[in-house]
Amino acid sequence: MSELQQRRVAAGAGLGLEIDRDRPLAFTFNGKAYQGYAGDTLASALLANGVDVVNRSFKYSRPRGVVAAGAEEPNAIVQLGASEATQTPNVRATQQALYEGLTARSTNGWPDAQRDMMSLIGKVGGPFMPVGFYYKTFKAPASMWLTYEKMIRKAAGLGRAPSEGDPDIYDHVHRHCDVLVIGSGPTGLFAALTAAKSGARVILCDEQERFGGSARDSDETLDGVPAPHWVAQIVERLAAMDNVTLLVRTTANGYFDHNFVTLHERRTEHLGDSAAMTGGRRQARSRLHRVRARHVVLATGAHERPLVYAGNDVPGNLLAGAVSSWIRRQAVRPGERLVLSTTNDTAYRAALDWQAAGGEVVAIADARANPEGAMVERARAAGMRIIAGSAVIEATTDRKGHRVNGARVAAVDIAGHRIDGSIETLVCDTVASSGGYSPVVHLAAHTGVRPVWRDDILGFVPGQTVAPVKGFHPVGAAAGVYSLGMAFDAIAEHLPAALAADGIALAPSAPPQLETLAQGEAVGLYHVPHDKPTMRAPKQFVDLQNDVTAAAIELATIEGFESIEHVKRYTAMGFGTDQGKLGNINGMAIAARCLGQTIPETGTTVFRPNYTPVNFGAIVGRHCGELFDPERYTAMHQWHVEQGAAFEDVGQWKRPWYYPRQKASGERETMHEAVARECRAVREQVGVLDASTLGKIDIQGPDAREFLGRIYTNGWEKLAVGKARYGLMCKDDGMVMDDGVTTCLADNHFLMTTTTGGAAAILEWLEIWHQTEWPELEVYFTSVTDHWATMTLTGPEARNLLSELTDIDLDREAFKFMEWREGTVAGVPARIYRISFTGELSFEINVQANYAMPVWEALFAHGDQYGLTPYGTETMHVLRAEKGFIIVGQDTDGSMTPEDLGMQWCVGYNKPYPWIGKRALTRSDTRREDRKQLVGLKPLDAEVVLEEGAQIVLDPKQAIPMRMVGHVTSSYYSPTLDHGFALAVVKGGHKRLGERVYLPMADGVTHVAEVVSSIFFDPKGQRQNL
Amino acid sequence: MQRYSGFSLVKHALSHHENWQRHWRNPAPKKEYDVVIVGGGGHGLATAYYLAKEHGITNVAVIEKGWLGGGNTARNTTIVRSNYLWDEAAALYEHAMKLWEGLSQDLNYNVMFSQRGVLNLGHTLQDMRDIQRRVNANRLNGIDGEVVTPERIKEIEPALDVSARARYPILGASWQPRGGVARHDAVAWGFARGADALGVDLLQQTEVTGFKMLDGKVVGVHTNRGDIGAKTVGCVTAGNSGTLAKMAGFQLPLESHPLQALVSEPLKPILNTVTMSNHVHGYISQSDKGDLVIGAGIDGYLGYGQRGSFSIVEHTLQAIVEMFPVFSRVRMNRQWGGIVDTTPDACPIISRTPVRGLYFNCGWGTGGFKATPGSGNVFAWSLAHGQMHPIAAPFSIDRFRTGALIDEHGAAGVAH
Amino acid sequence: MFYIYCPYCAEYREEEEFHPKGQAHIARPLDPMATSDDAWGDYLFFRDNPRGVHHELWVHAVGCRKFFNVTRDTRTYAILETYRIGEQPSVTADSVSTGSAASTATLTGVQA
Amino acid sequence: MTRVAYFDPHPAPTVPRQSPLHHMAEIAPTGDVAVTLREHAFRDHLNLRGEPGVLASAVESVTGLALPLEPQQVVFGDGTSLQWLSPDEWLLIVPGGEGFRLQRELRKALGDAHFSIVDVSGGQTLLSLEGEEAISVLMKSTVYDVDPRHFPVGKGVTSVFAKANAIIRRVDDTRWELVVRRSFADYCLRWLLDAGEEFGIAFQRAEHEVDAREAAPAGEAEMTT
Ligand SMILES: Cc1cc2nc3c(=O)[nH]c(=O)nc-3n(C[C@H](O)[C@H](O)[C@H](O)COP(=O)(O)OP(=O)(O)OC[C@H]3O[C@@H](n4cnc5c(N)ncnc54)[C@H](O)[C@@H]3O)c2cc1C
Ligand SMILES: NC(=O)c1ccc[n+]([C@@H]2O[C@H](COP(=O)([O-])OP(=O)(O)OC[C@H]3O[C@@H](n4cnc5c(N)ncnc54)[C@H](O)[C@@H]3O)[C@@H](O)[C@H]2O)c1
Ligand SMILES: Cc1cc2nc3c(=O)[nH]c(=O)nc-3n(C[C@H](O)[C@H](O)[C@H](O)COP(=O)(O)O)c2cc1C
Ligand SMILES: [Zn+2]
Repeated sequence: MSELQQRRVAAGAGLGLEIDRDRPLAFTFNGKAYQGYAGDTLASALLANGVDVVNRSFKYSRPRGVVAAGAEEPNAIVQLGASEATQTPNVRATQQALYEGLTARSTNGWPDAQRDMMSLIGKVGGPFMPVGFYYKTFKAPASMWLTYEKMIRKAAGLGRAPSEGDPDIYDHVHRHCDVLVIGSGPTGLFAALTAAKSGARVILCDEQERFGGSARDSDETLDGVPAPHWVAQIVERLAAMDNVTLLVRTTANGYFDHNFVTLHERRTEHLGDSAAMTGGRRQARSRLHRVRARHVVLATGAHERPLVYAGNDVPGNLLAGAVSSWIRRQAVRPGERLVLSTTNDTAYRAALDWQAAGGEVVAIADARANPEGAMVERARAAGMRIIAGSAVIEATTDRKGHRVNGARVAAVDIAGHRIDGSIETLVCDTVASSGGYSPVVHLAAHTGVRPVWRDDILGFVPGQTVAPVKGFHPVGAAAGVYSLGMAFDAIAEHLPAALAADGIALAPSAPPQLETLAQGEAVGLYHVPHDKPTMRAPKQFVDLQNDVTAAAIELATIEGFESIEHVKRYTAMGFGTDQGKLGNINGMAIAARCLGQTIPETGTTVFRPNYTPVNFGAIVGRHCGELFDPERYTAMHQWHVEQGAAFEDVGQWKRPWYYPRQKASGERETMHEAVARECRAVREQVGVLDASTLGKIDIQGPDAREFLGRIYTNGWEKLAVGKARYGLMCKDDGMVMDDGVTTCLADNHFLMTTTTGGAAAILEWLEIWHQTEWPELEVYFTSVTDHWATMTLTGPEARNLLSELTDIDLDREAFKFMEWREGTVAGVPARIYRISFTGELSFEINVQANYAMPVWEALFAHGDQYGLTPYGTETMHVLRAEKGFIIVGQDTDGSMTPEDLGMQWCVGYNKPYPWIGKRALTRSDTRREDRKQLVGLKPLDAEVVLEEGAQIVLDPKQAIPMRMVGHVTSSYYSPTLDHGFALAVVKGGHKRLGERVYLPMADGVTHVAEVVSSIFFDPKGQRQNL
Repeated sequence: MQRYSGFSLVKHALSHHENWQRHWRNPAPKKEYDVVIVGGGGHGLATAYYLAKEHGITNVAVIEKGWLGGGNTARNTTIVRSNYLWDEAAALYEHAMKLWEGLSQDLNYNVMFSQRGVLNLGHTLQDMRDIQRRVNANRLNGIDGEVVTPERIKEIEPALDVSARARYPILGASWQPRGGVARHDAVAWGFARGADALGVDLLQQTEVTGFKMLDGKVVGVHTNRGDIGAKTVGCVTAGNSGTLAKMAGFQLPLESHPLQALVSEPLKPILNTVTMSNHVHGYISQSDKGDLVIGAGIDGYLGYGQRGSFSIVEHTLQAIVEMFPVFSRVRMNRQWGGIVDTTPDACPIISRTPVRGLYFNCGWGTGGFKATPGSGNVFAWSLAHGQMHPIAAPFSIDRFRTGALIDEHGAAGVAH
Repeated sequence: MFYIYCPYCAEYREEEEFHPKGQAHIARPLDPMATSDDAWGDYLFFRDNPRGVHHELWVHAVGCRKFFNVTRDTRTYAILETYRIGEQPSVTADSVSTGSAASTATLTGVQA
Repeated sequence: MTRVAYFDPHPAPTVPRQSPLHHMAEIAPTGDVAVTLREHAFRDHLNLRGEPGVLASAVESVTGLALPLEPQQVVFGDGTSLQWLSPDEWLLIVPGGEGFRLQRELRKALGDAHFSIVDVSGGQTLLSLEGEEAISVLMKSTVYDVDPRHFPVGKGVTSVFAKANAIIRRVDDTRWELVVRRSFADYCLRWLLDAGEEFGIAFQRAEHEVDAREAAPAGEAEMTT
């Protein structure tokens, strides 16, 4: 098949430094089989095979081919993947290494990019689709927009998402280093070596397949050896140092505050569709390195700027530097006859390489009146025709627009933005252009630093860093230093001093020796004039990916979009997956000219992360699937699982929700059935709840009691040792934030319980008040949530069951309600609290969590005769609601005061210290009589269980919008009362007892309920005192 | 004003689009205006538009320190919905929703208001209680919406993983069909063009640096382009409101925080609707261009840098991939940040201030884009009448002193 | 992504270990009941929210669990110093604008 | 006056117990294993709080370990360790069964001073991570800088561990310890096994731990003042 690689230069010419002709690789593109070599990128392999049309453009559906050789590529965006699960949208063919079996497709074009039907629309409709046309049309009738929109959406987009889950994994590594060097061109390598010699921790990364940057294919000699050899030597030295981490195929994508940089390392994308297993172990397809660096050396080089001329998007229009790269790296000469259009010396290399690779150089159009310099001389010596003071003003094409077939060259008057004199048409199949270089300042800009224009280099360089960006060092082309010798000197001189100031002592490094070529001065040309005015000329593309033309930019300015940010947003320039790496500066220059401003006056748009797009999975890393979020387990968790419990997520905890049993019929109980059974068991016999998730805070110190008095709304002065008390906590705005029982273990020792969800926040709440407001109070807080396993044994038989297992005297007089005792249960030392959230006789057994299971199992071993039944959170909710006990966060929502909840009994109005929340209770709004207050609701129809969240009205007949007076917060069916019942908040509810309220529901039914006390069961609280 | 239509496009195509008019003028500031609006975001521009259109007050300037619509208006995830919990908020956002529904026609500018529906997912029992509470309240307030099951969610948004595999499986959602997205820039430009056509001066690159006062009343503003007189001043400066209030000598109950968003590369249509999850914390829709537009969280610290922490982006994408595992191979293109002005109760401030003649409209925090036409409409009414519009009245600064907050934190879910 | 010097752990730690807790140095009125509604509202809700130098409270939540103060520029996010509870800042908006102090800060947390 | 209530939570050795990771299957060290993870459950963990001036001498006399006063310092003794957690907080880990006696002695030595000692043995567990790739596994798990240049032997920190927290400390050149909370232990272990997969990771459960209680007779459960 290799005869198909018609554009591969034969071996022997010394070209193709990076390919291995002995390792052919088969791949398919748009279903057709091709071959390339190891060392190819997908782009170079496509070019080698003469594939001109790789894609269709976004708006006009024009044929497009590869233009660049790196991250800046706007056109050759492909859909990768041999299977559905490995479909990867929008891969830049220029950054995708070729591998055996690679399968790629164009992202646009129907039926394919070669024969695209949409292009008709582009051709016919193009004139009616100026920039911003959709704002001006599709408005009428309003109802039609969704239909128009569907059409627009179908035509838009690039690749597609897979419809199956990703078979690959991604991971993260957290790194810290003294010096992070981004970019491994000659300057990056030298900087890394300089820093590494000090022993400092150095990371060197480069986004490309190999280290070396421009030195990979440079014909310079460094330290006496050809540049590629020099690269190999330096890399070898660095690799031997254990203080250096080398990361190839690794892109620095985001530069965040205080020198935090994200690097994305592609570990297997050059090897296959999906990461293979190694020795039966999964490997991450890519890895995110989260780097905290003390110093960052930005050695990211510069991107070549294409020239903007008519027809500059047709396949065969290439970047000059890319042409050189393909010829030298992969021995691919992407055409036969070349016309080069340039503004500078460096681009001449493309013509020289073209000729060396056996191609014909038709002419070099140089925009400078008097090109001179070593490269120019070489071209002259090689017999090339140089047309000074001119440029390619238009690339002409074959009828289908699939390939350049000529170049119209004219003398250009740059200042006057017009052509001078006659136009010559040259026959060629390739136009390479270079309009100069743009330093890769993107990362510097991420930190908020604005790039600064430099007239001498005709480009933006990183601006002066502001305070948080310390230790930031742009070097080489990224800093606008295009002479390599000067770049080396600058590094040798400044880097050691900068690091030394931070305690990293460096021995001076001699800059590499090299021979410098005399360079002629470049000129600034961004938009090549045409013989027709911009608006009438054939399209001159600025942003190839988003089909933004020079005319679009001009029109935007005509329409009053004067800020460059407006121009960007109106035209979509720089919005693409390439973020305008090629086009932005040209676009800004065009806008500047249209507005009669300079480029620095016009300024740049903002560069933002990512430098190049990163797949979501790579950013997510292993925080997905079962590792998405921790599941917190209690010590009895496995038991619950074995019992077939259904679980409820409460915060990160998994709590048993209910325990469905197998019925006689063989079916599993429904939740309703299980809960009814569990409720009856508790009310009639005994149940047990795993309550271990409740927050528990150990409080010690002589001022513990005083502290509690300030934090809780109620009083703690008189709570005796051995006794427990319920407490409410408010924020200082008077709204209830948490509740729980706190026990006086000893004079200086309390155990606070909090809600499950509130545990961490409450501990922090205690600490913040202690540390910032009352540091003089002698008290310490320690979380013991996980230390204690808690089992709530509750129901009339609780005492009888427990007495079989404990040495504690459970007699009702010896161990009263709201007291605690210490002893053993099933031989395990335990603390037992006689507190009740069900209203039944209850014992809360606490043991060290490692011993929880023997106790839990002992309860069941003895529990049968008492009907011991495990119950979950749902039953717990029903039982507590029957008693009118609130759940903070369910019956409250951050807008309820203790008084709203009818809990004045829990407010110490006369406590001496103005406790947290007290002041707010006297504000005018908290004193309103018609505040929403907690009440009970009894549906008139006993069968009805009101919907939680149902809204309450007083007049069911009123028209919408109705006046709502409250809502249902908790609602259940009570098997004990044989009745539905609810807790609700109702405006002025405490004074409405006995009134009827209405709940109009979505299904059209209006429920009627009576406002009642929130305590439905055992109002005197006798059962818990049994 | 030049009318836009399909016909005008054809006509201009014949003259190679060389004759389109400006969207708005670039006038020199006058000495004095009846009303000066500080802040040329969506809300400020809408205020000016409605002042001119509905109240005939056309001697108005909008003073913008940067470019029109360049603040949070340029940075938001464009979610529009009106299913807020509390009556006061619901009235305000529903007022806006009604205006959205005719906005493209009213402005003769296609703001691409796409009523593709909004899902707010519930992952816990408490989420579902909150959703039911909100949807019931919405219904009785005349706002569309229903509670939907996971099966129905799957029909609405097939790419979403509603299976029990998830760490926090989806238990249900609220669904507001009239919700959706709009093209944020077009909203600013449409209002700007409309206001300009009615005579409003839009002064860009003009920064208000202080207020001119006389006897406790505002009489104008200082700017970097000189002083400009004004009988009434309305400040609509979002994240910078605190700074402006300080210039006027008072504090606001506001904190300005970084809020981030991000977009993927453009994809072929894959999402039908807007999906938001408060619990796993992420929200997502797909723009007409094809990129997935994803809202990230808010940073807890103050920040005027228009950027935030990377860990927020990580958490957001974790949530997105948890909800949509098929997006693992989709790539993130760009992230950015805005400065959101948050209030203690997650509701805006539309209010008089201690300075007579000086009004503030701010505190929209993470969710004010959806209110743009409604906010401008009631604020214009208030400036025109010298008293607060009934819908705006509950949103006065005073509520932070009386304690009468309208707490949308509690049950409204993510505020976008 | 801040790199924050904890004045108690005496080293720089990653932002993920910390939680911001709002403006620093807001003392609770000593006699709340004698505080007017307006003043109480101010204490609860009204903050400086400066564009520039800000003193804020942070907690080393995943670390030593201590609260401490950070002086930070809210425009650039530069941390100018960190200092313990009970201490006063040496860098303030005034000292920064007059160009004094910052370099003479002797507190433990001055960022190197 | 009873100032503080505390007791010996350990029953007789005959009572079975379960470590937080009892349900996780062991992974035998087969193939080229570069990391070995072990659970060292059932040790006694005491959380000490107080001013250094209050605690230092008492702690040293009772435990034989000098109270580490430098931030991030851990001292290791024979089966014991004492780690700085905060300027007024330390973690003392001792063989299972010794915690109660030590607490009693410490309380006696500290007398009326203001301090706090809390038994947290049931609430957390100790894991060790050993082998040449132990650092690599940690680098995948914590934002803290675990490079030997920054994390010498004898250092210990509390930091972020995946989406949980952990105490991380370095015992010797290749051995690290993690203290994780009981309810997060399952998650942390799953995370570690996942992070270690590429290197080869083995996991040994707590059963292999020697029980100090078997050596010494069990103290009675005793209520103390
Ligand atoms: C990332 C992100 C996502 C969001 N997502 C949503 C969403 O999905 N749905 C939703 O409803 N809302 C969302 N919001 C919130 C929404 O963007 C804002 O509430 C809304 O855009 C505010 O509009 P505005 O006109 O008040 O403010 P802005 O658009 O910020 O305008 C304020 C203007 O005031 C100018 N200004 C400031 N100071 C001065 C001065 N001194 N002189 C002159 N001019 C000044 C600014 O330059 C700015 O242009 C989001 C916000 C962000 C940041
Ligand atoms: N004469 C001129 O006009 C001119 C213009 C430009 C460059 N040059 C020459 O080019 C050379 C520049 O050397 P250099 O070392 O500064 O740059 P370089 O171009 O050689 O190397 C830059 C490297 O950084 C990598 N990179 C860029 N962004 C990255 C990111 N975000 N993450 C990871 N890697 C990234 C690139 O892939 C490349 O490998 C010099 O020889 C210079 O003379 C000359
Ligand atoms: C809804 C929406 C969609 C966006 N889509 C894209 C996009 O597809 N490509 C892109 O580069 N930026 C996109 N952006 C981001 C903008 O480029 C820009 O980052 C944002 O408006 C903030 O401005 P700034 O980055 O200039 O500060 C989008 C922004 C919004 C609000
Ligand atoms: Zn600390």
